[in-house]
Amino acid sequence: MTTTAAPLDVATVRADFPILGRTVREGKRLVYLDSGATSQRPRQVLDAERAFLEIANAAVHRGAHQLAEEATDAYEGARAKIAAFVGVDFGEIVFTKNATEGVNLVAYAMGNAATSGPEADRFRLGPGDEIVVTEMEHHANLVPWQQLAERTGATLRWFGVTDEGRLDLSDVDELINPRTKVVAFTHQSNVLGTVNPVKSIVDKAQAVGALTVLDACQSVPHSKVDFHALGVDFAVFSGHKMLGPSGIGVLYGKRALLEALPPFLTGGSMIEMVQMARSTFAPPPQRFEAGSPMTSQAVALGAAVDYLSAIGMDRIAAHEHVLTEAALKGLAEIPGVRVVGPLDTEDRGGAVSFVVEGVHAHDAGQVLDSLGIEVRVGHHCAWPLHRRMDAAATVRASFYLYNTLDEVQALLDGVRETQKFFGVA
Amino acid sequence: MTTTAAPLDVATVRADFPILGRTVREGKRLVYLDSGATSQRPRQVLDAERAFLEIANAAVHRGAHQLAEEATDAYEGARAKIAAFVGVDFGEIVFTKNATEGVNLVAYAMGNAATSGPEADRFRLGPGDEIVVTEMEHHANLVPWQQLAERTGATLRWFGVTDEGRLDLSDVDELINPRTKVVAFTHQSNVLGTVNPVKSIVDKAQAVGALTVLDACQSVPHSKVDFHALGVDFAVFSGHKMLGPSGIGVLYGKRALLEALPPFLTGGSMIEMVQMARSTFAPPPQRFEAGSPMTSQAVALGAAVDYLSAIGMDRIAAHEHVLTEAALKGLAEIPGVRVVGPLDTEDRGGAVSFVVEGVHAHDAGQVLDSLGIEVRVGHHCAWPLHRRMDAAATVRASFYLYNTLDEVQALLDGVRETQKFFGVA
Amino acid sequence: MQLQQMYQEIILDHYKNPHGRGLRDPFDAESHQINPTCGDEVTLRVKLDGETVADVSYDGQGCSISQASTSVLTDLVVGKPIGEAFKKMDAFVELMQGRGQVEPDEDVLEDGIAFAGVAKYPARVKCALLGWMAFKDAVSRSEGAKA
Amino acid sequence: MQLQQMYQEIILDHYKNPHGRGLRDPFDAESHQINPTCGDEVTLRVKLDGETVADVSYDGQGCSISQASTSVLTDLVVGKPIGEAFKKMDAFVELMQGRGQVEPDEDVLEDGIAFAGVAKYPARVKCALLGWMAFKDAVSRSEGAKA
Ligand SMILES: Cc1ncc(COP(=O)(O)O)c(C=O)c1O
Ligand SMILES: Cc1ncc(COP(=O)(O)O)c(C=O)c1O
Repeated sequence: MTTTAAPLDVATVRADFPILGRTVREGKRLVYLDSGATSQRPRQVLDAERAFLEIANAAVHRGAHQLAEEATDAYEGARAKIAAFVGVDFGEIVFTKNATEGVNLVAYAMGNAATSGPEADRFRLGPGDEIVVTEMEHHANLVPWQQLAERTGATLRWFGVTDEGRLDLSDVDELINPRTKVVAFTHQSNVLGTVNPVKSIVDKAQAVGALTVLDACQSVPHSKVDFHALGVDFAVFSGHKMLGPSGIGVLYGKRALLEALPPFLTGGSMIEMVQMARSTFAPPPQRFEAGSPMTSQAVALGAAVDYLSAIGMDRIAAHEHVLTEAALKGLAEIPGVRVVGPLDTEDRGGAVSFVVEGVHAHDAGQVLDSLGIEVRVGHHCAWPLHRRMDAAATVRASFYLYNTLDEVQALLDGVRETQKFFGVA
Repeated sequence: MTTTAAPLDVATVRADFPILGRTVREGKRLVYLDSGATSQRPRQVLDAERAFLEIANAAVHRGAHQLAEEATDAYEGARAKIAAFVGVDFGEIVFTKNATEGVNLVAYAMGNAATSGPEADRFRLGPGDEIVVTEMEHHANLVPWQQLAERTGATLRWFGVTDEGRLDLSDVDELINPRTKVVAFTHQSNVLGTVNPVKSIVDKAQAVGALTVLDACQSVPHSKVDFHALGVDFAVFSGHKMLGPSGIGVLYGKRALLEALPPFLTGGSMIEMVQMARSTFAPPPQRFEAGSPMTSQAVALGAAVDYLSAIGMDRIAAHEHVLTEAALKGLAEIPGVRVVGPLDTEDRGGAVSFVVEGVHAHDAGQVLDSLGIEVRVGHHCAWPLHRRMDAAATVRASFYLYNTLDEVQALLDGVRETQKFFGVA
Repeated sequence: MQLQQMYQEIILDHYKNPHGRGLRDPFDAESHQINPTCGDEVTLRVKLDGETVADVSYDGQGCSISQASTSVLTDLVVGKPIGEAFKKMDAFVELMQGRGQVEPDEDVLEDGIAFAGVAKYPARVKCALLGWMAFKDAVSRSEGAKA
Repeated sequence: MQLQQMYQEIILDHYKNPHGRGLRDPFDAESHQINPTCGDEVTLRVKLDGETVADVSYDGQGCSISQASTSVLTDLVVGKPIGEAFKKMDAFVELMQGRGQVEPDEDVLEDGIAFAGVAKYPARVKCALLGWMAFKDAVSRSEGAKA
């Protein structure tokens, strides 16, 4: 990938992130390589949230006073920004507490179609219907579908993964068939880094009338993503992985689908009319935002989107590309290290997972941590994928806009140090 | 109610809340009387959240590095504080995004008992079973039960409300009967202020083997509440109504019940073991916290609980008692004003809702807003209750520890001004 | 004072003495609209005569803004061709959603220009539009019934 | 360096040369335990002889800490009365959950005292306890089977 924009000025970026100045374990400089789990927050995002709370905090949508007006404007203004950031319309964005809730929302709402009117027919599932996922899904985009299958009697099926860590599409025409009701898959694997061919899967699904649900948790924070261009029906991502707060996620849904989708969580703010015995529901997005929302968190996520946009998603992607390439090259040069996932940077994001032969991931992570290098160890909520790749657990380094080539070098040195410590090299 | 502790020093308290220093509408001093909808946040809570984000932010429970350790300690430390605050054990506290999610969690998990093992038998519902609520519920504790009834075929029944705004318990022995599976009711009405006799309802429910779910949204922020002493099976409350952040709520469940309750949201962090075809689940509270949690929000809610505890819930309750008494007395002296709810302060909290005869609540709210007085107008997410009380909409003033008698006076003056403006007095 | 800007005399007059209020027969279609935040409701009937709005009758409960704007509505649309009525509706909606930045045209909106101040209060915009939503819905129903 | 404090020689020795490893017959009960965050697992069998732990055999995969602590476990409990074995377990659990504040008793825990440094790393405590949880579970199953 090439880009004509000037490269990212990492030093300037880093200065925006207070936490990157701290040390860990006996004064080691913090090398944070765990942004795939959660990212850090720049001052601009922290300041925006605090300013909102010190000036305009109030219950949104429910109040008629000035604070409530200002709070509602800030909240809905954030929705508009976030919608534009992923190329969709204002009313197609639903705020959830995290991406996991977003997937559950779609799965449960489909289950609720059983007791809804004819407008919800296309969401109805039962015995004989099929739900398709992949073997590289995060548990968040797997377990809710297992449960939906269990509740409705539908059958769960899945795409396999090749030895190289790519989706095995050889049986796509068998897997996506007229019985298929939903195809739920990840845009970018949080373990392998693999970027999946969204458009071609969506085309296959559309051809048989199946809905598509995209897990965009690892793509939206790291590159320019346009859900309208991708053509997916639903997509989810999380604020905390893109410089925003914890406690807020986003569900995108095509307008016509959201309009027909039955509610999931019910309560205040999502109703049209309530009587003791029954209720009717508001149009989307309100229908899917029951209770007091994540007000300041939405505002802060809006600020995160501003921050990312000001730098430019293309420059961020290009920067991560350089880091990923250096990490893959460096790890390839260390004997006894096996990278789990594509070895080149083609259609590949910046999650680099690996096994140090003879050293358990937990132990490797401990040595790295003692050097100040914060990576994630385990199955990264993708246990079936780890079984498939024949790794009980892996070490994962994941990069973001504030990481440097120096930090990649620190990781590589740390891996050698790990081998030395455990006497395997 | 009497208390021997020194009264609250409101001026000192107010200085902790930055937003209270602002003005609204052409320079009017802000009189914030909408804490029943959402409270404001003291500097101490804002600082605690920011410090966490600048020092120890990381994914909790999933990481082995130092940041992850510190973040996990902060998150679980907050759980311990909050558990102690409401008199329960550490493992009995589940974090949700708001109270609404908490009620939905219990309702959906009960629905999921249909496809769970025998340990979930006591949660199973079907035709012939009854769910009991009350006519004074917030939509959050009504609509989820309507929906559960619709999904399972169970019957929804409810307690009425007297003209005085008290729960009508005359038919309690008919309503709570051997067919009753759940009794869901509010501790303190967000409209009437009424405090319900929890213990006696719990006793009746226990006698027939029904579960109890308490909506403690309006009680926990304003008085000392001990769920173990009350004997309820489940209870919910929200962070944003008790000086904490939006985006975090709490579900309390008796340990043995949480252990038997099927999961609701599924995904990462709530599993024990995941295979492609099926999964098993972690013990509580993790089983009910799918996905990346509201980390900094939990930390901030812990700080809110510290702040409230340092002042003392008894002193806060006593302070609000004084304000409520003054408001009730003052409103009673204005001809053409009808208070909806108990007219005395016996078993009554600080939500004071009223109708100004001849002036719609929206219009009254607008006049008050023009004077800087921020109240809530509408049905306050309790539409059936408003129908019962023969009010299309009411004006609600709700008090908290930072409100003053001066502000109550401003409200009373504002109501007279409203009457003058619309020519009804 | 801001309050007077919002509650123009015209609005208070229409509120106290609403025009065309009460449900009347005959009618082609009826619409019932609710404002879910405050429970305000309006039931509105439309009688068309070819392409002309022959009568609009309504009943409901609500704040001064919603009641007055429905009263103004009847003045604006009764006796007008549907196309012209919808143009007035579009102009009124544009005014209300303009946050106080839209300059109303008195030739089109007549008494409706009094609502310019209301547009500065986003929480009240729904009130001002309640009757208009009912009108739009009722016309489309009566056209649907005829088609 | 902190790392050496955690990975005491004793731990690395047990990891490289585990004691009593492998699943053996006969046994009274078996327990399978998983660490859900990393997928580590242990299968552990217990053979009781009256009130005495006659044999413990196990297999599994995991990090040095989980493997070494299970190896130490067999040294500590095999041949001991159940009551004494459980006392050792309690002492080990207390040590591991003590955040580095608990002083271990070498008379009770023998090689187990090497895990004192691990207790400072909360994310690793589960690893150190994995085999012990399996032991506890297997004993209660075999007692249950006999009762
Ligand atoms: C009595 C009562 N129950 C439930 C709720 C819902 O709380 P939340 O919106 O935080 O979920 C509220 C507040 O809105 C309330 O006052
Ligand atoms: C690919 C992927 N999907 C889903 C999730 C779940 O996101 P969250 O935990 O924010 O709900 C994550 C991150 O944990 C992820 O990396």
